[in-house]
Amino acid sequence: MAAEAPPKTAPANRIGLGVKDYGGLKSTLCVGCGHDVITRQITQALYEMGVAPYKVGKMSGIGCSSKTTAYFADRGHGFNAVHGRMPAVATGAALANPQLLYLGVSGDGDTASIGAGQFVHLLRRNVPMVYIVENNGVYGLTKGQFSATADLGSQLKTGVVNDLPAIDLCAMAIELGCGYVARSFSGDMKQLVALIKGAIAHRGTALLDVISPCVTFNNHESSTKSYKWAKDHEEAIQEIGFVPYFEEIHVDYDAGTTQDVKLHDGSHIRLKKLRADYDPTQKKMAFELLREATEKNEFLTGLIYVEPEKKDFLSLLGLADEPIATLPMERVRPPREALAAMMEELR
Amino acid sequence: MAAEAPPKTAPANRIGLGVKDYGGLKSTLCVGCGHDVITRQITQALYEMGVAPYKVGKMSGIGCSSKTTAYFADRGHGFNAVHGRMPAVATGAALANPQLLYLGVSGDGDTASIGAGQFVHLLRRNVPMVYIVENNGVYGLTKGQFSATADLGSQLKTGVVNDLPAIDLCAMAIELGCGYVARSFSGDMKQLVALIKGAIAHRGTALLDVISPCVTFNNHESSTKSYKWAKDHEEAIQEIGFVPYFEEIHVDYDAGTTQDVKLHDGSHIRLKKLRADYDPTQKKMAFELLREATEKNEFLTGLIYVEPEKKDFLSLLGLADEPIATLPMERVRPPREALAAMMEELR
Amino acid sequence: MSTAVLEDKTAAPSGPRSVVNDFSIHVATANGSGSMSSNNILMRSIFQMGIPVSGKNLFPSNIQGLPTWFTIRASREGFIARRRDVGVLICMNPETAHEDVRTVHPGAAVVYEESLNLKTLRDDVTFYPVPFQKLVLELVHDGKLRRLAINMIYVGVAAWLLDIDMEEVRRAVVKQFKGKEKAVEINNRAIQGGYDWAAANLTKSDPFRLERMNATAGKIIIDGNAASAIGAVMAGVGVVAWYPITPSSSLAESIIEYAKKHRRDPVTGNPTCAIVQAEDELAAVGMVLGAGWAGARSMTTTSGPGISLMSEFVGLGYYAEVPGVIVDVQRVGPSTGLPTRTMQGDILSTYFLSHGDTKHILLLPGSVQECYELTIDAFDLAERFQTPVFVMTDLDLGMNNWMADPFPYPEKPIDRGKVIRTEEELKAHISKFKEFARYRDVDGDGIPYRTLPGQIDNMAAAFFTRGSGHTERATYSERPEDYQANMERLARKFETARRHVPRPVLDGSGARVGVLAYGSSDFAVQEARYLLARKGLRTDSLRLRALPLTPETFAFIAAHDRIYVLDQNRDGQMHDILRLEVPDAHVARLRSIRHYDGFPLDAETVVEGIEAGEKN
Amino acid sequence: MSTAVLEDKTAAPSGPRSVVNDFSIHVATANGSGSMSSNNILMRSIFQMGIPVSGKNLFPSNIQGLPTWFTIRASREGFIARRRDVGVLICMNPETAHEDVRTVHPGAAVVYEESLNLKTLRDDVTFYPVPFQKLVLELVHDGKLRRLAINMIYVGVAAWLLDIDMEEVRRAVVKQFKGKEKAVEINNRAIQGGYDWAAANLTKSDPFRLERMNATAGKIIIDGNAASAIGAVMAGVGVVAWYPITPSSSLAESIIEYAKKHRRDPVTGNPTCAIVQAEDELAAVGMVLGAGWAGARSMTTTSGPGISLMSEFVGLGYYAEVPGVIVDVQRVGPSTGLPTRTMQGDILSTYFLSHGDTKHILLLPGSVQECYELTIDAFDLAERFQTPVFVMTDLDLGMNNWMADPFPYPEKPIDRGKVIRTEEELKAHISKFKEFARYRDVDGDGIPYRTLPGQIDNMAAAFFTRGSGHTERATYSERPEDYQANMERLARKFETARRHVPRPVLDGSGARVGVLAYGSSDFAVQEARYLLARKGLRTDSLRLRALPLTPETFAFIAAHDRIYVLDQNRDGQMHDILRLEVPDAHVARLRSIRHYDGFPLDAETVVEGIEAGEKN
Ligand SMILES: Cc1ncc(C[n+]2csc(CCOP(=O)(O)OP(=O)(O)O)c2C)c(N)n1
Ligand SMILES: Cc1ncc(C[n+]2csc(CCOP(=O)(O)OP(=O)(O)O)c2C)c(N)n1
Ligand code: SF4
Ligand code: SF4
Ligand SMILES: [Mg+2]
Ligand SMILES: [Mg+2]
Repeated sequence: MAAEAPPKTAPANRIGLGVKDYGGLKSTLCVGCGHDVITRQITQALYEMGVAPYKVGKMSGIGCSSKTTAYFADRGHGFNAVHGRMPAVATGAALANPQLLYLGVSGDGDTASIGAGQFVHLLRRNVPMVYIVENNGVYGLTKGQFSATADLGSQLKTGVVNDLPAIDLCAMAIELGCGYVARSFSGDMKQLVALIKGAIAHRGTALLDVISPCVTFNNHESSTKSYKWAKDHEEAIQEIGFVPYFEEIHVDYDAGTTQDVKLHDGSHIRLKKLRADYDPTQKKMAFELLREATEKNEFLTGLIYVEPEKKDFLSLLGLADEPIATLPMERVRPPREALAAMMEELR
Repeated sequence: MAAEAPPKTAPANRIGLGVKDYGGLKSTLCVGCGHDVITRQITQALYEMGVAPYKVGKMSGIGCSSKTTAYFADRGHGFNAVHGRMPAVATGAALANPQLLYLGVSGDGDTASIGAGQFVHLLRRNVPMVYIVENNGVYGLTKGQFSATADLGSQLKTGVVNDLPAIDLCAMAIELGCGYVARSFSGDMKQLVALIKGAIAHRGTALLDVISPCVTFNNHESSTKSYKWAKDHEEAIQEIGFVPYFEEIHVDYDAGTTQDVKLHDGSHIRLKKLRADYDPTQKKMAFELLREATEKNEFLTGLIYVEPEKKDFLSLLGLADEPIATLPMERVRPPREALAAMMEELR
Repeated sequence: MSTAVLEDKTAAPSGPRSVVNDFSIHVATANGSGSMSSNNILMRSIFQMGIPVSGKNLFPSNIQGLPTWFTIRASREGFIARRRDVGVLICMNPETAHEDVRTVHPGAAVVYEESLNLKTLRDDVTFYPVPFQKLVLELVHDGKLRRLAINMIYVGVAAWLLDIDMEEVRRAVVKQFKGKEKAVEINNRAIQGGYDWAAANLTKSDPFRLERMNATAGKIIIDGNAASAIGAVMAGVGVVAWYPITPSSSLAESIIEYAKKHRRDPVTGNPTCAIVQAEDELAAVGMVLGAGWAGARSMTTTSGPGISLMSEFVGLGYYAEVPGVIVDVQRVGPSTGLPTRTMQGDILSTYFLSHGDTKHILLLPGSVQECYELTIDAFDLAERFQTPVFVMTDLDLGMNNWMADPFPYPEKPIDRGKVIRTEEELKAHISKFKEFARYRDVDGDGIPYRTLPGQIDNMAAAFFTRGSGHTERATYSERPEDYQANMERLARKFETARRHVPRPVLDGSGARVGVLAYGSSDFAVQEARYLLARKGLRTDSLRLRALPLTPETFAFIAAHDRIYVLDQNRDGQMHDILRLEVPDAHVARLRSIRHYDGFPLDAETVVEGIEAGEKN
Repeated sequence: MSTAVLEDKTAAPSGPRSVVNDFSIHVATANGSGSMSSNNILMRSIFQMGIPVSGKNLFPSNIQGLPTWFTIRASREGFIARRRDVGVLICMNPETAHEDVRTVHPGAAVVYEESLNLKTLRDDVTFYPVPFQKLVLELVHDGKLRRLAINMIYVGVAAWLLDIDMEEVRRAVVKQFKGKEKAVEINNRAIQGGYDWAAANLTKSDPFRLERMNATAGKIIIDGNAASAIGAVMAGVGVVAWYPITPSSSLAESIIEYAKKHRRDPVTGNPTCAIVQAEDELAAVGMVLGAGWAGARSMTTTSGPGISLMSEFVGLGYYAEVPGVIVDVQRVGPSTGLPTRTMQGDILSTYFLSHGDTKHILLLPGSVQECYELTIDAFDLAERFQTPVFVMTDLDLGMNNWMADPFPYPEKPIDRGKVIRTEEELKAHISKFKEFARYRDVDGDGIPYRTLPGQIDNMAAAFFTRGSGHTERATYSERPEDYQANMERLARKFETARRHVPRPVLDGSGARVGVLAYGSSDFAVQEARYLLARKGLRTDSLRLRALPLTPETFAFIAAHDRIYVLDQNRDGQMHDILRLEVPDAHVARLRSIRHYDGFPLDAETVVEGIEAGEKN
């Protein structure tokens, strides 16, 4: 079951499963940890999208956040990699079997500190996966040291002040060509579920940078990653609706105030603009938005950039959808003539 | 002596040294390698700035480019680190002795591929050093495979096409808060010397992304990092003049067309605008410029972003300028009373 | 005393006969429930009564809610290793209560929250049900404080049950809360409440009691990480680059604390130690080498996974001859393993760390005092031998509480090794040796001289540091003679180290059987030897304090028929290293005893291992 | 024959007595001068004459301009190891000409560019000055082509000097330039020009000649990296992740070439092998494990520095039990070392790679054919034992040209190990063993069963892969019993591997002296045994092909009084591993012979080492 058992009454989804069927082990995180809230939204999104749980590949690194892949979809296989190296493991898995939905959960330390290098190259390759960063600005599991996403000037309980600028994972992702970049807050469940569903519908790396307060080490007054701070400062740039491909679309929206984006699997994401004419398909606007947000120290959430048509790594490699992992010997071992030909060349 | 001995006639600089005194061993690179040209510009810049050669700390990683630190300023110590890890070594050295000028030379593979993680964190910390990337889009020393700065669609001699987007080191640097970001071309000696001098005058990380053709593996027709391509496409955004702090300033320039930037050591960099009202002190413009250049596949060179006042890592740590490395025992070993006090607390 | 209690196991239930100052108290709680302060207060109170104690925290790799155990051992004889049998069990965690009670030894006393109803579980232990939940409601009015205060109540109950002097308890409370009035008052009330309730409602019927003695006067209580930190601070470390990892994080964090206070320049008031949290372990060790090259005393702290990540850089340090100190607070591997359990699992892979022919100097502290002393030595050795030096501690030493004498002030002046610092020194060197060649063995000990960047304005002083092949003059070379000569010199340098690393500690009286151990195994080994002696088996012991092995070790092996080598790992890693280096004729004398379940080594395991070996 | 020439060393200068098909040709040029094609043509011509040959390229770690040597050995007896003494020296590089001539053995023939004026250097060799510069101007009109063509001229000169059949030379040229008309024509002209000039102007006065024989019919010439690549392709590798590093890059690049042609799905035409250039070695091995976990046959190729960087991930593979193949084409370490020189320097550190208790399966190819075969085996073993398996080759094997019989088609079907692939298999497993527990040893061989992600829609099939402590059911655990039981199973699994890894190759006839070698040392060892035999010392030999050691090896050691262990490293790494594992009683029989100057091992070194050992 998920950290908190979802309502038993939940109806069956399109493949006849209830939300419970997407649950996992009981969480061992601190009571109130933002990560557990995100786990529930992931569970909900998988359920609503009707993903076959056994087709989910749950990837993570090391950290409290990385533990959470054990807390949902326990009909799917999971892989806790080593610290900061989830991207490589996920890439290898995707090459071996493109048919799984790779859902990665990492932390800000796991991604932005030790993992920065692999993060950069995962994005550059556009490996098909959902990549959720549960961002609390600290290393939870090692008891609260600052991570590379800690905001300039924010303070630890101990009074230590962070004097280095935060790495903006969304800005980095866009710079590196990521085709689905969103920021959210574990407290904003409605938005988060919609964004995760959109990420599942996208083909290529979908990055979600989700502020997820660490109640034990970074939820105090002087923190800029606390529930209070996030609640007080969150400003959604859109109201996000999601229409999955398997539901017919109602075209009852005002194109002036709402933007409709068709995603790779045919689903649509509906963005009711809260910021006058912000268009997440415009890279220029996205960069601008993030830069200003940093300068003004704003906490903006929503779908920041989307490029649904971008080719993913597997298509660039010309790989088929049939998994290499399970091809029988006859299809992978060249015939005698082939070896003979190779030998002939060497005579 | 430097790769090609500079004219014996060169006059003495302000500390009475000739350009020869800034030379190094004979280069073992391929004849015509762009890196050797850059070596000469570095030599020239050190000479013109009148840097004491023995105060230069020459840092590098592994690669043809990284070898070049042996080819200049051989009165200074040099450190070839392991592949991709120059930033950490330079950071440690800077902490131990802030009084050296750390001049780092790396390659695009060394920096953007294996080194991406350390590069990110060096920039984030703003470690005081000159960081020159000799960017040829390939791994020269391992015989010409693509690096992560190879342009989308560019081709190897073998016909292999690069289908991944190039990492824009300048854009990354600005995103990560670097206070001196420039792009140049080994063929544009005048501009390059001026930019290196500016980098020496800057306090903090100064990044120079210098296109430096690999004549052996990446100088063919279909290459986008060849001499020909670079020559044909280079478009300088400014004409760059440099007035060192030790020469009095002539104020005879037109503020409309020329921008004067005062650097940390009191030197001035004079930017004669070739792009109507491009202002490198405006982050917004810098991002915009680079994004457009990528989209339009333009090759723009010059000082792209500068923020002279930015605090460097050592001042953030509150370190003094006196090297920790050479403090005598009396100043680093606490007295008996100190140990006694520590013990008392533990009783 | 120990054996008596070992006997108890069979004689259940134990009668009124009393066991004084020689048993352990086992407190079962949940992680993050704040029981740490209560346990410290309990331990300190006993310590202040003059009774030798040790405290071990058995905690999970999570932050809150999972089971945690804290064991306080009181030992009249001064044995502070873990012991298997529990005298007094305090059950505060419903999740584990049943198993805790089931696994406790016969004759034990069990204090528990009465609502748990454990009485029925067995009849060979003494039960003391206590209504902690009820009591805390009465004693603490502020609801928010109750979760913590409830743990103070068991301190009071234990105090009554074991005759702990309440005066000492109150002193311990003040120390624990650094005199914070309100905290002191609230917690004292809770403790007193527990004490009074127990006095009024319980009847003592177990044998365990504590009596004042005088064996702890002047001693300190400290964990090994703090001790190493003090060592580093006293050694004059100049650059610390680290990346957080259990169980080493508290070492770096202690340095931060101590450096703030004690590492300001007496002349300028500036910090004389730069401390950086790196982005990962590759960066941390890279910074250490950069700083060492530039002339600073530099160090990093890590654990197994970090050691693996540092492997490439360590090879550079070995081959380019750059000093640096790496403290490995070992935890259970392989891979992520058990981050909060202890093991000596990195010995072999660290000794040979990195590709190519490499061997490294390892220091092996066996106590908190040695965590302090050998950390200081590590800096001297790193600069003397111009190479990375490893200090191999473990979670048991590093994170648990140990009693020790106050650390002595380092009388030996800092040794910065063969560094040519000035123009004059350079001239002198050149006139003596014709020239300065960075990698030439002019002294015959394999150790060359070095200069530091930016110190001497003289062409002859400059050289190039690289991990690729080089000549004596530090110029690039692929010549076979140059390569081989340099590698042979490095081997010679390592031989020189045998004469400079800390000597082993011997306890010999000409027995035929030797016990060879290292690191945190020593406490259990010494207790085991005591127990074996009482059973009539005399043993000598040698405790290694460093690799490479020194002559004393070969002599010890030559002098004994059978040598039992204690390893806290599966593969007998130190046993293997000995096997590689002892003379052929002595190989058969080595016998390996391995303990590797993640718990600290205990005397019984050693006794059983040696007795089994002696049987055949 | 060999010994004859060994004698030559003393009998200088050698008279008219001729040395046929048993000498080596040493060509000194500059890197990047395009001499590679000339040298290949020279070697192939001799090969086509039916004479056993081998070609070794001694090149610098740079791209252009530094000295390079290419040695072609012709050996009637079929010995293809490096030999120290040079028969014919061709001096094309002014930079090294003097030293090249100085170091050549007495009696040698020296061809050189006449303007270099080497004649005066010594009088115990035969000089053949040739006006290469002049000739190239006459022979090649296109200036751009001259730099390369000049190297063809020495092919012609050598052809005349050594009686090489010009027909064969012309065939070799066609093969070299894949029939490209223009190139073939130009180069033939240059070669013929050199030949004609020599015929007209030189008089043969050295003993070295080549005569047609019939020992190479049907054979191929290939380097070990290409051989491993073919092995991988034939093994059905599905995912290759690599990072360029000398001397391993050409292995991955050969896979790319071969896969393009031979790894398209016969059914769909799609590629059945995904090849990715990773950003570094940590990523490369991470991708390998990810792919192995997902069920693909995956591999990476690297050298020493990469192995060090992979260390943490390899520990994860060992402990979480994920298959993957890692080929280490060893070069000279430590650190960057000598990237273009050969060594067996990573054996010990790879055997114990990563922190904690770990031991790995290492395969040790001793020829290009075994590079092919053992690479195939590596995939079977990796999946059978669910662990990273290393193929340890070296630069000499990997990048040099070796003669071999065509590789046999792999008759053994692919072994994918204990994988439960379908709902049915799962049901069967459960009915047989009650449940599917990922890490339970149900067969008693220490090897558990696994399922693959996304294959079976059944709760019972799913499990969690992690590097932290786990139960048999793959759930998280910190319990000491769980940890210890799992580690003991892993040790058991490793014992099982002893019975499945490739067996050593024995050549025994009951001699008292044994020679134990592995990898590229074999050629020199076999030649040395031949030489020793002619000097009256009979030896048996065993060539290891894998670690862990198998029973045959222990038997071999038991059957010989003295065993000489050949290591191409400073520390005698394989000798040490043997010392750890052989019975106590046999330890004293092991003697270590080490060669570690970066050059391939030669027979004389082995002879000298054994003779020295036998003296005392
Ligand atoms: C190589 C390595 N270094 C260090 C550690 C220790 N470690 C475990 S989790 C962690 C950081 C976790 O921070 P984050 O990714 O932000 O996750 P959070 O706990 O905050 O959710 C660290 C440093 C490790 N497991 N492996
Ligand atoms: C850990 C490690 N991996 C791989 C290598 C092999 N290697 C040496 S240089 C190099 C790339 C050099 O490319 P770049 O940095 O662009 O320098 P360039 O030669 O192009 O100037 C590589 C992969 C190495 N030395 N170390
Ligand atoms: S420590 Fe912080 S991040 Fe970790 S579980 Fe607790 S609240 Fe969550
Ligand atoms: S290979 Fe390329 S980068 Fe290297 S030296 Fe030659 S030209 Fe320069
Ligand atoms: Mg975090
Ligand atoms: Mg490059």
